[in-house]
Amino acid sequence: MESLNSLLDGTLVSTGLFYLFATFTLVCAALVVANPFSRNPVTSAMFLVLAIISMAGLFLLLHAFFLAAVQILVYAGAVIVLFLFVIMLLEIKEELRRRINLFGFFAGILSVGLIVRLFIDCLHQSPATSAANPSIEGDTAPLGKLLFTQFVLPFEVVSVLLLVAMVGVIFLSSRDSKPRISAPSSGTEPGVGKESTAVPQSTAPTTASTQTKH
Amino acid sequence: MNNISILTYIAGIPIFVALLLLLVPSNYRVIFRAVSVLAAFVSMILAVGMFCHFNQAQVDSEGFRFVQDVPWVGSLGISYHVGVDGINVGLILMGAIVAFAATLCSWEIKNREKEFYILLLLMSGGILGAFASLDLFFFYFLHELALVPTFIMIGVWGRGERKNYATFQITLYLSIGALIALLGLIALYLQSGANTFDIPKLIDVIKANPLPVNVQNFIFPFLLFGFGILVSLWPFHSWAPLGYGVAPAPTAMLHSGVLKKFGLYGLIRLAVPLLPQAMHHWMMAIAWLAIGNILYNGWVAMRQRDLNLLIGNSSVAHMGFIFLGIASLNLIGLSGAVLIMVAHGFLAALSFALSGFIYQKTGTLEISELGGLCRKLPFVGTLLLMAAMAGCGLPGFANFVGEVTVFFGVWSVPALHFIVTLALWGGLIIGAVYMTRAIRNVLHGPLPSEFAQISGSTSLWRKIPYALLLASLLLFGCVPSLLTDKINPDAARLTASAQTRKTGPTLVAMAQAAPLKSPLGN
Amino acid sequence: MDWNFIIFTLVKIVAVLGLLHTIAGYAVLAERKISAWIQDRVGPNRTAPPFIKYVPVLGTLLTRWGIFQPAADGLKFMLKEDFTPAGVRKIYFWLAPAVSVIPSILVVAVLPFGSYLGHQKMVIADLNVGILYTFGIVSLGVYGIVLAGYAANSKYPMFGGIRSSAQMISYEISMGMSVIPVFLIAGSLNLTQIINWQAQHGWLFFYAPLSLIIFLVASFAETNRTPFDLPEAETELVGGYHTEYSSMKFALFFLAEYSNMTASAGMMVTLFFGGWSLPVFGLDHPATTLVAGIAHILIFLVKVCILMTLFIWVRWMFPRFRYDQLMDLGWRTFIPLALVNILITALFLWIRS
Amino acid sequence: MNSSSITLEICVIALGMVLMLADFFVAPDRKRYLAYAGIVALAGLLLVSFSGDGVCSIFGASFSGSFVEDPMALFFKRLFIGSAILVLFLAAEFSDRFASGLNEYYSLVVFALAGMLFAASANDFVMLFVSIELITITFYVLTSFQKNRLASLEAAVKYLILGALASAFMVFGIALIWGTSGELNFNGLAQVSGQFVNNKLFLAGCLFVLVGLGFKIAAFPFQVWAPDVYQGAPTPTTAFLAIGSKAAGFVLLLRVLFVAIPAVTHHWVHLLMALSAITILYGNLCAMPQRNLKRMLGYSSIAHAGYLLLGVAALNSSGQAAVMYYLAGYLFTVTAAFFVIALVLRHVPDENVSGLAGLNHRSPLLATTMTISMVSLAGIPPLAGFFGKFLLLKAIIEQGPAHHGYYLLAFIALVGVIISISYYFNVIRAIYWTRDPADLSPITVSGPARFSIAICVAGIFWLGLFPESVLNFAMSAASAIK
Amino acid sequence: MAIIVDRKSLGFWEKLYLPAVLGGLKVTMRHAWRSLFKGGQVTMEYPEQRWTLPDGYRGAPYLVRDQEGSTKCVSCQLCEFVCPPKAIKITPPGPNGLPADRKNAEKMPEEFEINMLRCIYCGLCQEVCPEEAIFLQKDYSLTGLSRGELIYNKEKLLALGGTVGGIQKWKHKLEEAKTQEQFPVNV
Amino acid sequence: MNVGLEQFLTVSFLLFALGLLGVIMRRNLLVIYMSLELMLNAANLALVSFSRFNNKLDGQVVVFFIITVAAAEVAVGLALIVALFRKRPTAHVEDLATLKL
Repeated sequence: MESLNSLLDGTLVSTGLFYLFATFTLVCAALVVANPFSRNPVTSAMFLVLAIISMAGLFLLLHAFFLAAVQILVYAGAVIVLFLFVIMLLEIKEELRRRINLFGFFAGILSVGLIVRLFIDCLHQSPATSAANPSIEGDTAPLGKLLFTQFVLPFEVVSVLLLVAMVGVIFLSSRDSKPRISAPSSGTEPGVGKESTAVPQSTAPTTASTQTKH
Repeated sequence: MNNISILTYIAGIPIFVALLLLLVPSNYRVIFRAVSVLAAFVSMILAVGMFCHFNQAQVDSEGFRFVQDVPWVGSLGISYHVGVDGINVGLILMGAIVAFAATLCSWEIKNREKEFYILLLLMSGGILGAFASLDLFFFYFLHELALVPTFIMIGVWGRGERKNYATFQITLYLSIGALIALLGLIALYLQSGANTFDIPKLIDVIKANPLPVNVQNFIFPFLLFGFGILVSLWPFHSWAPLGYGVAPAPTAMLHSGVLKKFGLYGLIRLAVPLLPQAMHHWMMAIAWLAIGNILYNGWVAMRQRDLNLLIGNSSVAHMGFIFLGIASLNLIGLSGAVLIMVAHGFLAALSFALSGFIYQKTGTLEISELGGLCRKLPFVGTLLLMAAMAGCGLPGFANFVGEVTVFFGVWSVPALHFIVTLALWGGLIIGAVYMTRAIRNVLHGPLPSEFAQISGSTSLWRKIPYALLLASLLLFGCVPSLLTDKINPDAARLTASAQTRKTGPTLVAMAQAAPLKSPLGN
Repeated sequence: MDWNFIIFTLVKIVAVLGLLHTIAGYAVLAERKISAWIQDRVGPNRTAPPFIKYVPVLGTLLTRWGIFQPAADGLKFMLKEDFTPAGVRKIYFWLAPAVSVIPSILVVAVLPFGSYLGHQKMVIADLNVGILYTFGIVSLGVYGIVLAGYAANSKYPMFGGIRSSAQMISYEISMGMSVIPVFLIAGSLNLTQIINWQAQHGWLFFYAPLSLIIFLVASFAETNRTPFDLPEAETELVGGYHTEYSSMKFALFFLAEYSNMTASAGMMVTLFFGGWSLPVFGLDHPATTLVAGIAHILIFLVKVCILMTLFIWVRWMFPRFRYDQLMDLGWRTFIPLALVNILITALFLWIRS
Repeated sequence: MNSSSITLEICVIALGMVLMLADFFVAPDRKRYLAYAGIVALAGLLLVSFSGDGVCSIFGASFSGSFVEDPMALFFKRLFIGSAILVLFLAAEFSDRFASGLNEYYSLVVFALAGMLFAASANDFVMLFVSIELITITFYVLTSFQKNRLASLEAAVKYLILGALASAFMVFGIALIWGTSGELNFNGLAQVSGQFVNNKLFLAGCLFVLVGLGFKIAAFPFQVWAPDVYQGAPTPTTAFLAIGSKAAGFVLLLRVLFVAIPAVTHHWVHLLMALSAITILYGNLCAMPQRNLKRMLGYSSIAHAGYLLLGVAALNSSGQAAVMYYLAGYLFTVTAAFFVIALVLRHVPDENVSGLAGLNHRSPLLATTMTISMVSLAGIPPLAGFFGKFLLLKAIIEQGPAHHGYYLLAFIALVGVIISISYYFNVIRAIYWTRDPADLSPITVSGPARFSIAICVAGIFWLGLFPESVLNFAMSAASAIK
Repeated sequence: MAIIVDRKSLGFWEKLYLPAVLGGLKVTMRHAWRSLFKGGQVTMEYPEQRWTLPDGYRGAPYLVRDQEGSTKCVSCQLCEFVCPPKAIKITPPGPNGLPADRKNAEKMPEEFEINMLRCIYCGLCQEVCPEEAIFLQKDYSLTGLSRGELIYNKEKLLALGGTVGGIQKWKHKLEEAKTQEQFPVNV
Repeated sequence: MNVGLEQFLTVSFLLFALGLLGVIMRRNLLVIYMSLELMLNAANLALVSFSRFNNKLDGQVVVFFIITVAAAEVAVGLALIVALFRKRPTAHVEDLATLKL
């Protein structure tokens, strides 16, 4: 462990690694967003994996070992696999080259340009807050201690959030075997009960049957 | 002074009864007719009683009688504060009488009567409360309470093809006006720094440390144009004839007779004492706008083919006189303005009631289609003639007194001489022209054949409102001192404070001496 | 620059890689042999280079054991025609086998396969978050299969890919949660320290048997082994994700599967069976001598082999799960079980402290 | 202190779980009664929160300062519980239009409520982020709950994309704020934020956090989701979105702007004013041509967000109190409107304004309710909407002498009100005087629906006529964050 | 009408699956143990050990000769016709072809090929052959290094087939006729 | 040549901008969603680097929360997209036009 750290802190190595990882991250991210060779969502997803992994490398350079692992574990291991799963499940084809929405295009370029501009300003002005000799280690134990003392309430809230997400996903992906309420015979009344706004026959039979299109 | 004031009853009974009527099933038409007439009647009787006992009533430190003051939202300084002085006593009396008359006239309404009566009572209660209120917030609040039913009544029970357009326009105009006024009122409240909505206290505070001139000049336009829109000040008047043209008679009576006076009352009650320098600053502008009212609307009235539109325009024209009176900013002018407000209330109500009656009988208000009604409807014909005379400003009617007083008042301001001349022309000549033309076309001449079957016989019951309104007109026309006695002291106080700060403290004594003179003194 | 460190690390990497591949190759042989025995057969017993029959007894014996079979297999894979079907997505088709092999090899980087040899720790990278690293890398393994399924432009591989992605994500959860009691008890995420703890206090298998069971089952699912070999279910999907592959690419999938098996067996040994330690002959202390060091490595390898035998054994015993049963088992049995396990362990530790 | 200070939240979460697990014990045709069970429980909690026996009345920070209980938190908590109760009533009425998952719906509503309660007390950026995400993610599901309806799903997806974008911005903002100041806690940040007013990195962070919160309240540049989602979502969700979600956005906005970064807020007053003005105008102008009632209310909710921003832009405690009061009034008003929409437009697929035609014949109660609620939304006395707008205007004009832009702002607000009157009265007109209403069959309104409509109407009148108590509460709440 | 049998609900241990799992492991382990140490293997080590083929085993079809060593086949092409996989290809002698090399036969095939890669060992050729000239014999291990090698020509077939009995067909026909006489045809 | 906060922040900013560009310009729902993940990751990177150079661990805890929440969000979001796809087989944002004026 110590030798690994010393390796990471070696100026030349860490600088080189930083530029390697940073370039790789950015290039992969750019290829996620706009790949000149393929508009295939799978390609985007794969480049996203690469970007995430090289970002984990950056995390390592910043001594955030736990987060580097979690980053790979959660993003690469679960999130993007889910993406791939959905892409394959839905057989999403390559994005067609449609007529470019010029307004959207320029608005996009403009807003991104503005934000980049903002960032450049910020960077020029940002004070050297960096500590002289950074010494923290993003290990599991201190992080865990912080998580369960100072941040215990958000932690609990997140657990509720995960529960909610789980319930939601299960609800959304469960197929209803049949609608609970059978729609009134729509053959005679074309306008009624087209969607699931079907009328419960038990509660409001009169209104359903008298409704006609004028 | 926390025993319940009679004013609370006057305004509260209609509102209370309106809420009670909500519980009555809508097919018991007799009950809610009777109950609402009764409520309006009680309210009127109380108002008459209040008027009669005005002189005997106890006066509080600020010069108000029948005062009740209940804190409502302490943190903002809002309280339920009612009371009368000379300025609003006549208005309340007039309002109550017109409300009663309007309720009686509502027999013409045939559908959804329950809702109509409820709205009518709400409206009457709201407007009576607004006049009685001595708290800025309630002043505005109750006015809006009265205003909203107006829109609904016009929208639901109005007549003619332009109903929707008219409803839309009146709603928009009056809401804009009310909101602009609200801005002004809030600004006033905040600028005073008194953290109170109580008008007398506000006046006291501002008297003690007057608002800077630039602040006054900033706030005043809000009040002027806000209230002005409500009063159909030229050029923001276009909603009025249109709205009255389509409105059912009771609504038109209440609105043009009573509710419309709210803006004027607000100017007198608030702008004159609180923003005197701004008043002076804007005096000429107001006067010119008033001339716009008188001349332009008089001219428009001449061109009207619809009786209701004619009456509506003439009512707008009359507002000009009141504005003139206010613009004069002296005792006589203000007294005259208040007098016209009362008088015009009766007159407008009477006119709209009559036109409603005619419409009910003939089914049309096109002047060209009417004619010779005097023979078929002698009672109504007579009354219409009287109303026209009052509208022209003939002596014997309360309008005459008011108009004359206003002219005197305005004449005493040299800068306005030219305007007075114009107004005289407009008011008297143009008014006479269109009134007589209308009378001739409606009442005389050949009777169109389709009206041959009209029966003029009406029960006594139905004649009551017209008679009542006409009687009031005549009463105050013949014995104006009934009102002027009450108005003068308070008007004097108002003008005094205004004059004080217009000219600076050195002239206080002189200004205070002035008010006791009255052109029509008793 | 710590050249010493770099050189030794490189040496270790090479050694471990060689070992891993050997084990993977012979695991195939073992699989065939054991399956043969279980099915009352003999298994591969002929393949041998021509000269071997001239070696007296040993030659026959080695031939009978099939020792040369993996070499022959490997040679066959290399020499076979590498056939690329029409209509595949070429890049992914080429990439997929590599992507599936790389994580399976990377996993072993944090496994302590011995205590000390000389002054060198017998682990390539002694990370404090070792187990997290492992899980992270393991979770990447799914990409190879998914991509293979996607690239082949054929319905059976597609099904295999989809199945595998969902399956592996699902079982990763219970796998991850199953080991939490281990860390609770041992108090570290560092694998070396976990082994040290076990050397002192006894194997964690006795402390957290439920964890072992869950971990074991989950690793069956993670390595796509029967009874969870849905992604390659021969009877339904022909060959699943690798249906369209041939030659060396196909071999790489095999290699990945057996490397994964080896790695997970190694992980289980490390977490539950004391790693290189053995509570006899004083072998439960980090080695100071060369002999002890080698003994530790051997102990580790033996344990791994035993566990791999278990893997193989299970394969030839169980029928394949149905897909809904698989998911049901993962989500509705093992995850709650793992949670209860954590809870009980935590409670127990809390009471004891 | 620590765990007892979140008793209310714990109870709400427990209730959510109970509602969810009740799936096993309740027959499918009786599941809608679960809503009433939830209502009873929430009403109990509301009463407890009023009883002042220490559940919510011990003020102070806990959980290392990340959770703060103060009058403002309490005010919003009551507001949230009240809105959840009304939404549950609405959901019970709406239940026949969900194909499945009734109890999930109820429990998700309750979980969203839990998120809002946490948001009301959030006092550091982590709590802010986490609670806002709890609300948002729950709303993704709630919006898509009619999953057989394309519109519902489409709305949810749009909400999802834009919501995720907003949270990305917010997270980045939090990163920048924390990075420059080193503080996550609002109180801690308050002490140092003054030093960073000229630090662009910090300002960018604040801006990004505002973007995230602006999305929640549907303020101008981040409002694009609102109309679509309001239109597509199931009506109870829309109601909850209009109240709960918006109020949660505002409570966090108030806390961030006035507790955490007051210096920056004062620095940015022009930005806030401009946002408010544009939001008001945009919402109102876009609402005018709408035919779909829910979409119209969506645009109008943008406009109302603009009005509420007036109170924020006023930068004084009366403005903050006005925001709270306005939200309370908005709660009853909007819920009443959505009740009517849910009950009347159940058979009409497009939910157009014209569907209300002849409502006064079909159900005078609903017609009256809709009228009252539209009138209140328009801000006409004596209803809640008026008093709220009154307070907001007052707060704005109060600042007028300091900055004349406020007068312009007030004027724009008035213009907005006037525009809004036109479309609100359009609805009333559709109810009362459409020539030939298509359908005159009477609408039966169930007992609970009557009850809740009565609550809404009573609330509208109560807040319009007797504002004292609520206003005092709001003012004390506002003074708490200073 | 299908009968629906309710599945028996599982007991506690059954639900736990563990006994079943262990039982399965035991069974497999027993087999492994037996085959390893007790010679319980059933595998035949093929080239060394051979299977005793049962009677009636259908191996590869070969042509046979009669006792005189002459070709039985008369090139009637019935087998070619009946062969399901079309593995048989017969070239008749034609007008100028070789005459039959035995009495009572008009011709014999010019060429007779069976593609052993195609043959499915169904035995139809044997059954249909009127001359009893083709037999499925007990030969199963046909190997070769090329496809062509596995197309057996007449010479090879005859060589492999050897001699099977004499000409038995008349005997068989006689038996057939007898059974038909005995068989009451009274339908 | 030493790598400091600025360099990491630059990477993070660029990543954020790239993600935003993707959200705005791409039309495929899933790719948009991936770009959103990029933006979140930019925030993560910023937080981790701040945490390193501020010598405080809080930032890393925040990253932990962000990752968790993002995972939940992705799960819900993908379920939604799948549900939508079942009703209307398209992943193209321009095809989502049921809700219009």
